[in-house]
Amino acid sequence: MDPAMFGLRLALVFAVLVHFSLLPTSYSLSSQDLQIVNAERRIDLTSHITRVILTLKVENTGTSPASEILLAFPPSEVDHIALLQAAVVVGKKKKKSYLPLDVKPTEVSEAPNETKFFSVSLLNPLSAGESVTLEVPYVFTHSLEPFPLEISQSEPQLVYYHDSAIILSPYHIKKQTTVIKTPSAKVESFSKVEPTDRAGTELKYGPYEDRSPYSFSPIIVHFENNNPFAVVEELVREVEISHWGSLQITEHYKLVHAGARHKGVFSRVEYQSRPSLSGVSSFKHLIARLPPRVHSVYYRDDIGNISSSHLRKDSRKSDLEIEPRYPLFGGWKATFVIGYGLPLQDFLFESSDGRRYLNFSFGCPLAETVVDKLTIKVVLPEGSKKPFAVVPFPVEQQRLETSYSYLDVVGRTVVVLEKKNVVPEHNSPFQVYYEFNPIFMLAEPLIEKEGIVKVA
Amino acid sequence: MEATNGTGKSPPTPAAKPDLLSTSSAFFSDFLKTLKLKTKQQELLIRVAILGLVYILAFSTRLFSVLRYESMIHEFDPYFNYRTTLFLTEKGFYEFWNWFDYESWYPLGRIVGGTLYPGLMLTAAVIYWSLRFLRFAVHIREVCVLTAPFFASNTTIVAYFFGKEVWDSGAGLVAAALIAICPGYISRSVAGSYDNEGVAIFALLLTFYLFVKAVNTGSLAWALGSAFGYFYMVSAWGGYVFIINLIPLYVLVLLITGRYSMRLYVAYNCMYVLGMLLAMQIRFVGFQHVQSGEHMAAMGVFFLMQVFYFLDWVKHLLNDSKLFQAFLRITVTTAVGVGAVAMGVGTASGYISPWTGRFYSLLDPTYAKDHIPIIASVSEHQPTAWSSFMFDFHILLFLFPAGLYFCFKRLSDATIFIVMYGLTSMYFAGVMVRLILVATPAVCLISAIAVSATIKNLTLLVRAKSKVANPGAGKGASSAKASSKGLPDQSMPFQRNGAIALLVGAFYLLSRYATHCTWVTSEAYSSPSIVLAARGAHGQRVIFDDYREAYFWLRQNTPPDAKVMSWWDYGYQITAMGNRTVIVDNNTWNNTHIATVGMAMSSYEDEAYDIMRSLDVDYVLVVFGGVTGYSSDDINKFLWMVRIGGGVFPVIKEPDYLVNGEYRVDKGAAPKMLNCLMYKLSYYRFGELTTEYGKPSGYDRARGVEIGNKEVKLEYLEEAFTTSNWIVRIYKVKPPNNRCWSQLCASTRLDFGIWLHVNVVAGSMHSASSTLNWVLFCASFIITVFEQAFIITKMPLAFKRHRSSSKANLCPLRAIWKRE
Amino acid sequence: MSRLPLIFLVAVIPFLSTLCTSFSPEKPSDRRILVLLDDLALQSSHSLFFDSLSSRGYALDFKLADDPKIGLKRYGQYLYDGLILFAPSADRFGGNIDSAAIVDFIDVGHDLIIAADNSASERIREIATECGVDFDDDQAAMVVDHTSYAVSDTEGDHTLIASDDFIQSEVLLGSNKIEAPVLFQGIGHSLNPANSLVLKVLSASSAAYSANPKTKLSSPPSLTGSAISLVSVVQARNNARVLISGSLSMFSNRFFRSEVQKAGSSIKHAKSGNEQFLTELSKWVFHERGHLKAVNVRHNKVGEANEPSMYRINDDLEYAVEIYEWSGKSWEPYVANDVQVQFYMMSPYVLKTLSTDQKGLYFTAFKVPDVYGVFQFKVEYQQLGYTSLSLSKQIPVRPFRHNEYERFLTAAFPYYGASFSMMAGFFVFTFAYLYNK
Amino acid sequence: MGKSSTTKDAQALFQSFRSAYVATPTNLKIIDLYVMFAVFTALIQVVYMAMVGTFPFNSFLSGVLSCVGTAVLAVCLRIQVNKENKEFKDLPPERAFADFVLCNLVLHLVIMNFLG
Repeated sequence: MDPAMFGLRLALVFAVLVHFSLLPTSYSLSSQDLQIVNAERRIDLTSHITRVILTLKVENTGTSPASEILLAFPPSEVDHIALLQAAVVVGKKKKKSYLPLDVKPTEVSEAPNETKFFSVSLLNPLSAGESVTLEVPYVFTHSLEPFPLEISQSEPQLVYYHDSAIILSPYHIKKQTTVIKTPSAKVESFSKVEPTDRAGTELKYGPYEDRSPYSFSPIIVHFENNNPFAVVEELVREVEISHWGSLQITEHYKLVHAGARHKGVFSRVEYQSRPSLSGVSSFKHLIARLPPRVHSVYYRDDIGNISSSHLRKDSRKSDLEIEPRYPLFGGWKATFVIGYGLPLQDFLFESSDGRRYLNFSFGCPLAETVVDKLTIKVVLPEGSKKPFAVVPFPVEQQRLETSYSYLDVVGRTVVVLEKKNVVPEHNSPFQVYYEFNPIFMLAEPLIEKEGIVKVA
Repeated sequence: MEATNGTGKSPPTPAAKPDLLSTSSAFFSDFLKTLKLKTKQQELLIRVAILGLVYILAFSTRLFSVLRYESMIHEFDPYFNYRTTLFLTEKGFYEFWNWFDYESWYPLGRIVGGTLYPGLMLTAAVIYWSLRFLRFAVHIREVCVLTAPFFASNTTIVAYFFGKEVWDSGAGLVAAALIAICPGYISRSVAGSYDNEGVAIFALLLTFYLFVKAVNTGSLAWALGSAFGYFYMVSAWGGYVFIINLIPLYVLVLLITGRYSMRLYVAYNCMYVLGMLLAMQIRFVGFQHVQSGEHMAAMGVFFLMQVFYFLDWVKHLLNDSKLFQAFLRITVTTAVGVGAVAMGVGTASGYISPWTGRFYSLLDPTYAKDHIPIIASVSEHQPTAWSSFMFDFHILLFLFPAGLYFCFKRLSDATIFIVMYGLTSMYFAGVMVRLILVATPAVCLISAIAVSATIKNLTLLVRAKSKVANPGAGKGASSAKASSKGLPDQSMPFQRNGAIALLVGAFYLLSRYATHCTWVTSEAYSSPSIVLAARGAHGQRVIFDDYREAYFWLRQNTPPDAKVMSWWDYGYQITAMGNRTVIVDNNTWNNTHIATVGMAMSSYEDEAYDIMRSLDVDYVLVVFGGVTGYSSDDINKFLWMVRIGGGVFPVIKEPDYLVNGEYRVDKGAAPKMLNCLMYKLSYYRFGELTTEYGKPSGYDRARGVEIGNKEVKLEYLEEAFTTSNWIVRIYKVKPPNNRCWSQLCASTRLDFGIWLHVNVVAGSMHSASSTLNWVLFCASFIITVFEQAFIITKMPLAFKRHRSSSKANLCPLRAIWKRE
Repeated sequence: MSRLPLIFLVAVIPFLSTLCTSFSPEKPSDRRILVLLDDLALQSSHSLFFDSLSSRGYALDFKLADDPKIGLKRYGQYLYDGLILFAPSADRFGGNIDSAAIVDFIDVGHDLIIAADNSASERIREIATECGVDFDDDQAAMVVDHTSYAVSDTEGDHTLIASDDFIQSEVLLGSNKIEAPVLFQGIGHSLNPANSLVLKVLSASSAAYSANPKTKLSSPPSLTGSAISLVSVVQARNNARVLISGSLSMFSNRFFRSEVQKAGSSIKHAKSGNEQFLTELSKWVFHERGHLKAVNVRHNKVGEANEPSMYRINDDLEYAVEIYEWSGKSWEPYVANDVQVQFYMMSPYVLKTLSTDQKGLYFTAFKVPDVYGVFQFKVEYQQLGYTSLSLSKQIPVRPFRHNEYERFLTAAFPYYGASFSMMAGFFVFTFAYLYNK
Repeated sequence: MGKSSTTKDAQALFQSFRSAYVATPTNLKIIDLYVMFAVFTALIQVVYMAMVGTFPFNSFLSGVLSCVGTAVLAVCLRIQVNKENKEFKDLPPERAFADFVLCNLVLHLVIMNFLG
């Protein structure tokens, strides 16, 4: 078994998935004569993850058919984009359906102020005069900036949201509106770009008519957001496959409250006596959504078991409610480990070509958390060959390692996947294929015996 | 006869545990029926089987704490041991050997490598590495947790051989069974109490066994073995001093009683010389074998032996008494003269440091009280209460004298040794509670002798067919009589029934013992004082995990170089779990430093502030039980801070904190008490809290009073964190006032500089080699030997509280129980 | 591309955060200053002083003291770097400003100029007290001086004082000497003796006293002689600077312009010293002068480049630090010969004066003492008028390792010999014993 | 008088010693020689220490202890192989010697470690 060979394979496989993220195609805009008839943007600021749904009605005013549509983002936003999808809407009101489209970052020559672009390639080119409706959902992380930066225990948490009232686009936009939804009606201030109006928890910018390409008018919304800003700075998930019927998962968390930093004293009296007023932006427990039929769950950290956690199981999912040792205020950290076992047959399958493959969800089980750096290590049973992973979206890095566990001789192959900036939307299944010879299953007991002999 | 032995032996084990009875008897019948073995082999098989069972039992009975709580390290000192072990396994031996730990005793630091007994850590590390080599992916913590039980099991094996050596294999088996579950031993060897004693007792017994073996056989090999045993003991525990004094004493006694023999000469000299040499390889012990007074006895006896042998030889050479007399006259006079001179010079020039405080405090319990404050607080609990003897030994306490009687009846070098071991260790156990541990093996062995002898005789009686007294019978009868009063002798039928009755009685007693042990183990000795368990209002089990909550908060949310000031009990835990620098910890080598902290805690806030500034303290941690009724908190320990502080800084006077001799925190408390730092930190904003229904706000459940000062204002500190049950409270030391530099502060800081400078010098003496250095070493050594920190602080109040808090229905106090 | 009209705005930084950039370690001198006045007339009557400030590039923001909309900070960010309090009589401020807010303003490192006069309100006195100076409690009292008053035809009660008793410090008052005496009319204050951070810049003559000039002097005045300070400055630990003057009018154009003749002296100066005095002082207060910074502190073993995590006793080490002074525009090397470093563990074990290369670099080398423990490199540099530098860097010092003690001492050779001979003897003996049969 | 008597005794003693000692078997004599050598070396070192002081204390200790240890072990051997000692009849001299060698090895290894 030659790791280099694995490496090659992996590279090949991932090339398929990742190539676009690696080699962006570059071309000029001038050939395009598209315009956006109607654009509607709904920005949801209720949690600390910003979710945007952009609906575009694009019309080809030019002569040549267009097969790609460009989406533009200011450079400051681009690095915060965790996920960007696109779908074309077919059918009318009643039987509306979405066909997913392929999105990839592109370079555009003479783009002003180094605007970043993504190009959506349509299923079938948009011929002259036709129009199509796109729906582009995307997710920002770390786009809410706490202000003031430091708050005391009794203060609520205020945050800024920066954006442009006018959708940044390389095309002429005839009509557009932007709706911003805040968690509560408590909005300190928001910049006005007439027409602007505010109703309850909704801010409406627009409609604006006939804005030329690259129009941009910055806005700031300053509002109260006390939702837990739970950010996992680093998450390492170890999935260990044992063909003796169980899947052992170990997750190492580095959790931090990424909201406004806690300032001054922490008073337990206040915190206990008036929970509604003090420490509103702090959080003391999180929910981890674990697969059903989970067993032998544990929750501990470097100094031992953490006794405060509850597991609720039903047929579809099991909710693990974990409480860090102390409530997390702005800037406070907590590291811990969650481990659990799962029945193997739910996740390990045999593909048509006789290969085994693991089918497991990618993202972080904690609800509404951002993971800055996610590392998944799939520890394959000893003696498994030719592993490769299939992930539905680009991942930064993938490599192979070897780890030793109970009674190993040659060690186990580990498929390592790394991804930055992961949001709950990434909780979709990924697969790891490998070849395995059942004879190896006997290895361990043999060694076991041998080991006993050695010990005795 | 052997077979009867077998039968004789198997019963006592039920003492160990009911299930053991059934299994062992099952074994027995099996072997009798199925495989046709010669009685000897049967007997051997049974013995091995029983031993195996005892081995397992000894291990499993110590796992209560793991089942009740989790596999975690207990108490205070074990955390230091755990931390060092971790360091050892990560950084390797040499790093460990030279480890200079600057996270404790800020700013003095501590040469860990040179101030600990590495035996325990090395043992654990070796186990760990070997498991790793076999690809068992265990965590070092598990190894540490299970080290003590593992060695307890080994101890039982040693006990068996020892008993066999001293008396017979039967006694050995009983001894093994007894020691496997004896509370006195379990108290220090439950899973998780990862402390030196865990392995030390094993080493102690091993050394003794090998020495006795050497004396009996007179072979160098066994003596060498015991030397190694001694080496291991020295590397593991300060209690080795007991060995190095007991063995010479034993030799001396033999000499006096005219039982001197060549075997003894060989055994002792070889053991002493090699043992001493090996022991000197332990940095912490170093040259003490030739310098500290505690080891002089051994050396003296060594020379005495030489003289004795020489005389003997000469006598043997010239078998003319007159000449020999003359020779004697000359040699003795010269020898005495030389010896005296040597001694004088030695002490004068300070090579032989005078006997150190703890040693006195052993001989004369009141010594420490008057002399060394820190020991004073340690040995505050001088004579052991009978209750705790009863608690730890149960029936062994009554079997012990009987055993002695048997020993005296059959005197031999071995029995003499065990007798002396028993008596001396009992005496020490009486002086210091913790030494019950040392006494336990002896007590078990001697009681085992009693048990096996009695039962043997009784069984003999029972099996005696006719009046024809077989050789054993006479002895049996008499001993039976001896062991069991009111047995109508000679009249056969009565005797027989009586014997049966007595047998039953004996088994009953032993089973009582077994149940008692199990109860004690599960109830008293299996709670890690880190996690506290209490009975909630509806009787359900409530867990207070506040310690770890606080330590983990420190670890995560304070700057890595933050210095934490707390009373020294928590030093080891803060460094191990909180991973932060502490001012003082449970290794109490520097009294001045501790006194400084004690002073800070017991002075007014502004004075305390200056001290804290001079020590660069960033956080102050106090333990407070007022909300939960957890009684061993800092307020209850506070008087000790005052005393120890006052011991060095006369500014602090105990009477200022008492109201006509009474210690109280309510309205009637002394004004200084109500405004000292400790009080303020413990009760800050506690006045606003209602702890019990029907009680006024600010009602302290640990002391059962309403606190005296509810408007606590803090000027120089601010609350940084308080755990969910308020057990641990952490305060941040504020930076000095921005717009005012008070001259006052400056000046006081200055003279604190001086105060502390003194003790820096003291500390630095550690490194410089000088006589003071040795005295210091001894001091630190003394303390670390029998100290085990918290005893100091918990004693009297904790005891009082124990009752009061049972009202507050909390069982964590068992943890304190254990210490008493 | 160029043909299509390009209305592209860069994503602007929010307006608030522009306001929030308080004084940066890079450019210590303040930029935005809030001026609180009793009435806006002062703006013109004291225009000379204000103009000198704005000409030096300060953005002055004039507000009435009781303007309800004023505020020092918003959302925890300070809107101003400096505050000039020319509102002696204001007994309450508008907006969220109160004395506590102003004290906090100082405590986060911002600067303050307070001018009081005989109508000084409680607030003003309170703030002054917080800064360690106490104005005369007697509301009506003024500083009266019958010897060194300013000769004038209008006023006869000798409350207009011409003082030239300056503090001797170029850092505070600039290099060129102030010739003309400074005119002062207002209340005096005394310094809190416990506070060593406050300095008397302009003090009254020994004949001065503080009392109500209108009434007859009944009881001996509480403040007399040179104990009276007319103008004082405070430099807080965090180097926030405060100027406290008992007279608002000394900032006024009238005093700036007026000619002055000190009683008893024949010289008649065409122009009072006020302008120079106050301008220079304001330069100091707003960190145009005397602001030091210490950068890249480093230490290492002699002969090694990088900084060790721990030293061993008796190591030789080098310590270096760079110190620069802010000239108002740029950082200039600071040159002095009295910068000292301590190697400190509860008391200094080593105390050395750093030698400098005149280019801002200060360095020295010394031997670690024969004591292990956690030491600190401490530089505590306090110079009159300069910002105080206090750097401390923690470094543990360990004892020898087991293999660092010297081996094979000649003194011990006999012992070696003995033990080796023993081993030799052992072998010899073995042979002899086995083969003698 | 007393003095003279003591000297006389001493001489007498010495004589009888000589006479008695001749009888001892050679292997014991070898051992005695060995012991003498060890003790003598030890004494020299003590004297030296008295002169130059105890500075390398560990070296001094190891030096002296190696001698003492050797001597003691030799004496032990002597006891064990001595035919006249009834206690050790059941202990074969080969075994005794093996033990002796073992102990010496340990001794010298430790000394080696302790010397530096």
